[in-house]
Amino acid sequence: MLAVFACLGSGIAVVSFTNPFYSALALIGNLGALAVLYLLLSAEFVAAAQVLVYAGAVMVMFLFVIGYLGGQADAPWAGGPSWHTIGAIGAAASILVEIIVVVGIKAGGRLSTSHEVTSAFGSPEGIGRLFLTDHLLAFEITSIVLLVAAVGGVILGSHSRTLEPRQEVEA
Amino acid sequence: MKGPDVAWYLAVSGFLFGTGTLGVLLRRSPLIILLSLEIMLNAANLALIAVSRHYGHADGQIFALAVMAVAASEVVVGLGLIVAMARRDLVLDVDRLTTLRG
Amino acid sequence: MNPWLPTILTFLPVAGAVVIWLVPMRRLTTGAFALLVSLAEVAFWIVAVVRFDFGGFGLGFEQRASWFSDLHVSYHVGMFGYSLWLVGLTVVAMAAAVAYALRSGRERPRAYFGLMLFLTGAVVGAFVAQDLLLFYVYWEAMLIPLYVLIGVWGGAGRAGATIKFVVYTMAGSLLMLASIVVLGISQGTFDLIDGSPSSSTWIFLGFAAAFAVKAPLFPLHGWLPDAYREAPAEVAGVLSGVVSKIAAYGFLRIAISRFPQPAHDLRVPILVLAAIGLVYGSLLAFRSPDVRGVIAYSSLAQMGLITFGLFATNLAGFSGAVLQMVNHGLISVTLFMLAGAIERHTSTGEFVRLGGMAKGRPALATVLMTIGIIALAVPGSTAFAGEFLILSGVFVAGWIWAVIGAVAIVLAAMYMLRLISGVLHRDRGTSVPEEARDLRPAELGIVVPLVACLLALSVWPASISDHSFGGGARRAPALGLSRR
Amino acid sequence: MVVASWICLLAPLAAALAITVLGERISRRGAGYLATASVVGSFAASVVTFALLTGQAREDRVRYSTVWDWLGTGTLHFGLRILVDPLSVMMMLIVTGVGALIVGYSVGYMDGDEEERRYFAYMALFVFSMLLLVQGGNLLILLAGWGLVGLSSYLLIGFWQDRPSAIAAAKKAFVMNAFGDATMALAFFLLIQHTGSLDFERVFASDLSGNHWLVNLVALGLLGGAVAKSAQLPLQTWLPDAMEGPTPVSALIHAATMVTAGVYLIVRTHPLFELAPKVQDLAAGLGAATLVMAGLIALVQTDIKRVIAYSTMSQIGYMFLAAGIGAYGNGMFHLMTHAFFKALLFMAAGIVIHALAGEQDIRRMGGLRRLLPKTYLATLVGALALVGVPPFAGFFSKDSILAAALGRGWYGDILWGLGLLGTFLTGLYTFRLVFLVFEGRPSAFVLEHLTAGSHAGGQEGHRHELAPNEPGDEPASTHAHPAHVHVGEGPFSMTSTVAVLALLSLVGGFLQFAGLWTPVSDWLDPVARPLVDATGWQETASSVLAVAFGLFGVFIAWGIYSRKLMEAPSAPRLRALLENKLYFDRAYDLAFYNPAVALARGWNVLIERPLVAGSITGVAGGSRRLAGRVTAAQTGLVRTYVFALAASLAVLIVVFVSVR
Amino acid sequence: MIASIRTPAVDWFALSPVLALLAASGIALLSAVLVPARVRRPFAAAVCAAGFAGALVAAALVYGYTLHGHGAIADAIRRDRFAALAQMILAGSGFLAVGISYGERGGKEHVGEYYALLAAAGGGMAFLVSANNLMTLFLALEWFSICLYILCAVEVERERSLEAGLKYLIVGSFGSAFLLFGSALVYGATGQLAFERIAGVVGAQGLRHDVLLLIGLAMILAGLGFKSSAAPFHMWTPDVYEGAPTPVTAFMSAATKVAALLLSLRVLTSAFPQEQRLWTVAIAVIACASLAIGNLAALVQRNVKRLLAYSSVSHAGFMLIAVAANSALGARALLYYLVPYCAMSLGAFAVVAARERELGQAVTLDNLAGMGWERPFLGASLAIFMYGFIGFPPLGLFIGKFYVFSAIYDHGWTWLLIVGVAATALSVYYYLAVIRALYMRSSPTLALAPAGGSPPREGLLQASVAACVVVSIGSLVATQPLIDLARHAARSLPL
Repeated sequence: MLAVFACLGSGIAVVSFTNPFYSALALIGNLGALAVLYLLLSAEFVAAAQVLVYAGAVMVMFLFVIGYLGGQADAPWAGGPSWHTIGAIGAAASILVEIIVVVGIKAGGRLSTSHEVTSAFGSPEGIGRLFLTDHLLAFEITSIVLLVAAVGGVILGSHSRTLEPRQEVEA
Repeated sequence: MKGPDVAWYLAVSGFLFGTGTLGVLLRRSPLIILLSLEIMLNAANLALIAVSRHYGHADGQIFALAVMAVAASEVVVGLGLIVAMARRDLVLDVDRLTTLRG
Repeated sequence: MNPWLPTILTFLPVAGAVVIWLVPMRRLTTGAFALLVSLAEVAFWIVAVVRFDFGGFGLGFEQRASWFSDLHVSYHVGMFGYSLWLVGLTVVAMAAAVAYALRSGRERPRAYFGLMLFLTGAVVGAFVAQDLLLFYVYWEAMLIPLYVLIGVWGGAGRAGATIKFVVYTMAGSLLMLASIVVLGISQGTFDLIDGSPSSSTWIFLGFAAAFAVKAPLFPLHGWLPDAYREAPAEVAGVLSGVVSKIAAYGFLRIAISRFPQPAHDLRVPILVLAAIGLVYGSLLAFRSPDVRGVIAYSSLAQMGLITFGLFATNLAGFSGAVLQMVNHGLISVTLFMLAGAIERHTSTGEFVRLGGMAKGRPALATVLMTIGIIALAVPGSTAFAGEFLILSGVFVAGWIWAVIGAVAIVLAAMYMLRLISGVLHRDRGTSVPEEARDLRPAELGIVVPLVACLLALSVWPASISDHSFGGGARRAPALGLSRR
Repeated sequence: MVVASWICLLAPLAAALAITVLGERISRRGAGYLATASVVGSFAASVVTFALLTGQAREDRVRYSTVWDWLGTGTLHFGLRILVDPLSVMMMLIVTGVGALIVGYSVGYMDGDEEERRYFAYMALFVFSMLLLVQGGNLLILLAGWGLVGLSSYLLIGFWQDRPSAIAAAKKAFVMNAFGDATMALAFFLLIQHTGSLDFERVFASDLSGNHWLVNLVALGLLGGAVAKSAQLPLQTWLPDAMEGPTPVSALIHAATMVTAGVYLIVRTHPLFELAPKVQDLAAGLGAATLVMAGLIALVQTDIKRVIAYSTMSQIGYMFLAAGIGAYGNGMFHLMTHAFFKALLFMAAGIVIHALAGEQDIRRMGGLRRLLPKTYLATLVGALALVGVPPFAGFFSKDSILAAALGRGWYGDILWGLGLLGTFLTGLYTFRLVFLVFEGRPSAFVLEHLTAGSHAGGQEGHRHELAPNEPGDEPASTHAHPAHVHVGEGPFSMTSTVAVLALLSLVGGFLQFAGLWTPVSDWLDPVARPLVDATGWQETASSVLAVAFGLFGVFIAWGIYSRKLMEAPSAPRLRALLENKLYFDRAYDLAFYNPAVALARGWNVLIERPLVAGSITGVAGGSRRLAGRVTAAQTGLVRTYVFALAASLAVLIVVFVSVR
Repeated sequence: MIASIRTPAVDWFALSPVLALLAASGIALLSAVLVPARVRRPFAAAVCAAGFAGALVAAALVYGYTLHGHGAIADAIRRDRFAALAQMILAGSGFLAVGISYGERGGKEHVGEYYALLAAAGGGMAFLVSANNLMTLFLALEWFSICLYILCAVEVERERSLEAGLKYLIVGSFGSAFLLFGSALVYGATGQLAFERIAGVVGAQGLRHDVLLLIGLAMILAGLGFKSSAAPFHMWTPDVYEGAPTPVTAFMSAATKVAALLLSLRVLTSAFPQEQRLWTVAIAVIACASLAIGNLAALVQRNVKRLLAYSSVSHAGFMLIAVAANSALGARALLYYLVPYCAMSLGAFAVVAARERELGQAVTLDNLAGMGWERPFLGASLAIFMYGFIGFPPLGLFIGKFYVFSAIYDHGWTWLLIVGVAATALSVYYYLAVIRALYMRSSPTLALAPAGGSPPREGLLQASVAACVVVSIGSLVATQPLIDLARHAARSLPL
């Protein structure tokens, strides 16, 4: 229960902080809370990955970029056109309500009784086995996606050598 | 197993997803928007894992792991873009990104 | 060779166009080549006339090949008697138009002549197509060259005129496309010969709308004045003389023959529109301030008349309509070319600045006068013959239509005489140069054959009226819409 | 025989085409000769035809000749065919005979005009058209000829193209005739619908008598055409204006031949008219009314040609009367004699006009008797024939018509009375003209032209500067004639043809003397058997009274215009009424032309521009405005895009869940 | 333990198109490091082109040797003719895109990476069309999306490129997140990820009205609609198309549509056949919206790329009509439609790219003036493409539209047919405006100095354009063979 509230609270915090640094920290909290939930759902391996990969590596990168950008990164709250905001909130709220209500309705029904699971469920071996059998391809694709993203990071983040000459032209 | 029903996890996940949505909708800093997107993906992950637990097969967990990787990739690209923009001395405010419009 | 004739007639000019576009040629060579191709078209058409069996009821020169089988669409071509005449009108008029363009030295000749030839092929194709989709292909393909021809080589207001023309026509055509789809899918074939008559009013209306816009019928002629005014003279001639006939042909070939019941049910409204168009066009022609305006609105009136003939839905009406299509085609082309010549000599087409051109220009005067009096359907002329048949046909449908037609004949006399007098008679207009320059031999060489065609038809209009729907000389012919 | 009549038909056409095609390669004079030769040739061919036809038995005198189907489809066929029968041969003779004379006259009259070739081409075309009309072997070919004479008439009236009045007159003539063509065409449609043919023999043989509506309408339609062509009430207004054409044209077309085509039509289609007696009566009544009205208007006209034109109208009224009461032979006979004397009058008038440099106003003339003696004589002969003074031609033909009218009951009696009134008016206006022009002292104007030096007279004859702004000044000649000097009464070609016509007017009437010998009626009997036959006393009474009335008119004219014994009554209202031709022109303008123009303008302003053209721009503008709205939503803000996505998804979910 | 793991039989043949592209991508990536800068561009481009060509050949072979579709590699993908044909179209588009890209001057720094990403994106799409469960679907989608995000922003020195990239990234990830959440809900409702099994469970357990499933379906629809740039999920399209480097736009406009639309068809028909009463209507409405909004917005555009972007929205509408028909005929229509559409879209953007390089600035209707006469071939090609987009014969899209209309009429929705027809009529105006700009305006003075001197003749680009012209006209002539291909492909779907 606590984890749930931590999760929700930190989620809201992420969205509402003006300083992205705090937001990022809140997200780490959120991820941690989620990891707890995953554990509760017998997904040990995922929980571990969540903490290590996500909360660790990815968020570090985030923090690093935020630090790199410094003051530029500040994000004051002042909204755009007001009707947009209201409309947006309305729409999002309606989706939310929809989903929550629906899920609530369902709660007493089909999803109430879960299957029993073996100890292998959610364990590293189990996951590993699946990754090499049923979801071999997913595994491979994931790696491709990561690779592509890395390339993108290189392209976008690298110092552009054409930048200077072009500025001269413009000047 | 003990603990709350899977349905409750789905509700939490829905709420979290909505929070992320609101973040994307309302915030102007691309960084925060990226963070909100992460929340949305994580909400989906939570749902996947909860369902996976419910049905007792680990497909959902695998899916969640893959999503994690994808999310990381998106973050990389997004951050790369943000850095590139920052280097071009562009204001980091999506509301100012309106040269393309109409 | 016989079954290949429609295909040759369709694709010879297209091939010519491709050659012109791809092979670099000099200005004169280009034009000469285009003219050669058009004349070859005429020659092939003559061959077709010689070989055509006018006594038969069915489709001549039939050729068929599957195009895509799952929807039963095929490349199916052939000609009926009336298609043959309309193809003849097309090739003759296009040859004249090409010659005229050559004479007036259009800019960017390769583009121009290529498009003209392409247009020829498309129009001929529409007349010989015996498959709904194929017909639509040609029907639409026509618009491509027309848009550019008017838009590039037209007058000052061409931009608006072309957009209006194409958008308007397209709106109609697309309704036809919808109708084609509906008809073809529901019948299981798109073939014009295989398909059976349909009684759906809505599909009929889709077709009718397309044809009514293109013809045009009142009140769908919004594109007409501008397009006819702004287009280059010969293109305007082709537009009103030839292209509009495809619409009339469509009424006959598709709207009436495939939808006998709706055509009959909706006859009165359509005749009313045609009647309004007839009187309306005549009156507006009568008050039009410039030469092209008169010709343009008179085309509206003439198309109303032709529609009369078609929706008389009897043989006299059909035959008269076919005859009148050819007549009006030739007349229109000639008139527009003469209007172009006048505009070139005087740089205006407005009556207030024209006049007195008969003096010292006997050739112009004679030709304009001849064509004018044929146009106003003086009894004895082929136009009279056509109108007579049309009205005698529509008379059976209701005397009132014939009366309106008769009134319109009087109005036609009024506006054509106004045109003739406005250009030729009275004192010399302010824009008419003092030095009288008559039509040059080259110009005469273009116009005189057209006039000669009309005169020849005046001597023997039955050559068309009695050879359009098969059945030989004295037998009662059917509409000739079925397979041989 | 058939061949001869084809030659007769085609010779003028060939001449017309040759002159057109040759253009400047033929000399002007050559064109004139060619045209004349062709018409003379036609005349010869007609004579041959006539001779051959007389050789046939009476019943065998109808021959058709078809070359090919001119127009046809299905079971409907209209051959390009000609008909040779007594009626058509008679008309051929008149047309080609008088035509030859007039075309020959034109050679002198038009000499020196710049556009002589065109003139002769038109003239030849006219003769062809007229022959096509009278020879046409079915109603459609007849209509073709009918239209073509209208066309030639249009061309010739508007021959002087730079004169707006001429052009206007030409257009008016054409349009009114087109109206007639239209009514005829409608009648033909009825016939086609009910008989399936337009061939004379099949139409006449069909039994239409049961259908009164049908026959009445058909006859009315035909009558409409006839009335328009022959300038009878109510379509008479174009004829006076048609005098804008050269005088020989007026003589040939608007006096001798074309305008009488209406009579020919009625006679030709009399079987149809006989089925519709009411329409026949109407025709006769219209004729009678026209003859009186035209006579009245002629009294106040001051233009020499217009006076004769109204007289023509009036005389055709007699012919209509005859045709309407069924006295076909008498009508045709009058048609023939009228062709002689009216052509004569016009051509004599032409000489006068020619001599006076194009002056046509009779008030400026006078005393020409001594200056143009031969012309005076010719005019006198024509005038006497016109009035119907024995033994001149008009006497024989006109009086028999009046006599025949008496055979038609009370209606005929009224017509008879009107006809008599007409003879009085004829005498009056004819001799008003004669006296004003020829008697009295030569006016200064005349003297200037004819006596100041006859050496210069002819030459001046075509100079324009003397009366530059006269509206009606004739041979238009802005162009001075270089070589040919017409002294006084003109060249041989003119005087000789006038002489021939004068002779014909003098003796032509003896061809038939009602009651004594009737070769014309007999000749026509196989094709047009008269419905009435005047008795002897009717003939006598009519003749005596008609001559008396006519002479009374002459006497009055003599009193007023020659001896000035009395004043012309000055009834200004009546005068204005007559001078304005009973306001027909204005009424037609008000009733047809102005509404048409107003309608056209109104439609242009109210429908064409706002609705038909405006609808396109309206739709275009509307689309663009809508497009503006759509693109306004494309703000460039990521927020908007995301919002749109989320919102539409919300809608989708709501719909899915609620519909399920 | 390890020994007991039986890796599934990998059907390398089925994967061969993807593998060809991945290999090309890898080699191109390596070239960025290993190949000297001078020849890097030709080398990378050649490798990339070879990859696409190889993929084309491989896909054709797969098509030829696969008579009956079946799952492969633990049912993660499906090996069938549908996928193979889609891969052929994709590979062809990619091949032409390489030709268009070759002369691009921006992003010189990263030619190797550029072509690597291009090939990778192509691979992702090729993979996507064969996806057989929600996970592979999502992953493949992200795979090529991420490639495209980067490609859009590849001209890092150009602000608009970055803006486009970021917008695409944000909106795209947002859309993906919905897709993902939708997938999770569907998974939640059925416990299955594979398409047929989802259908099977829904059928077996009577879940037709299950709320969770429906919400999931709606979210998946939105995600797919987003990728196909169908209104109202299209709003990123004009901005991204305008901002991205033109060759990338060309590739995106063609290939993304192929992948997204064909995948939509596959998912909807094989995973949600029971819900067709809902999704056909939804797709129809989305199609209408796309037609209306795309065409209307295009009316007032001056920037040609933007105009073409809206045009692509409207064409997405047309193709969605075919999807909405939910029939074999509709599938055929869609497959056929894509061929000329891709050719024309690529060709049109190629001409725009050429003009852009010539002028050194964005192409608008105004500075297109006179191009038809100055550059006869390119001008005429662009004119042909514009006519083709309207649906004029003799261009293949005419038959495409005809098929689409036939399909929807056959389905019984005449109203949608009317909408399509009306939309076409509306579109005439702006397509013709392009032609008008090309030919009917005198280029006032081409005062716009060609950037960096007169541009070199671009043989490759011209060849690509020529190929596009040939395909777009040839597809009309070769209707029967193409339709045959499409028919066999469509048989792989449960229609």
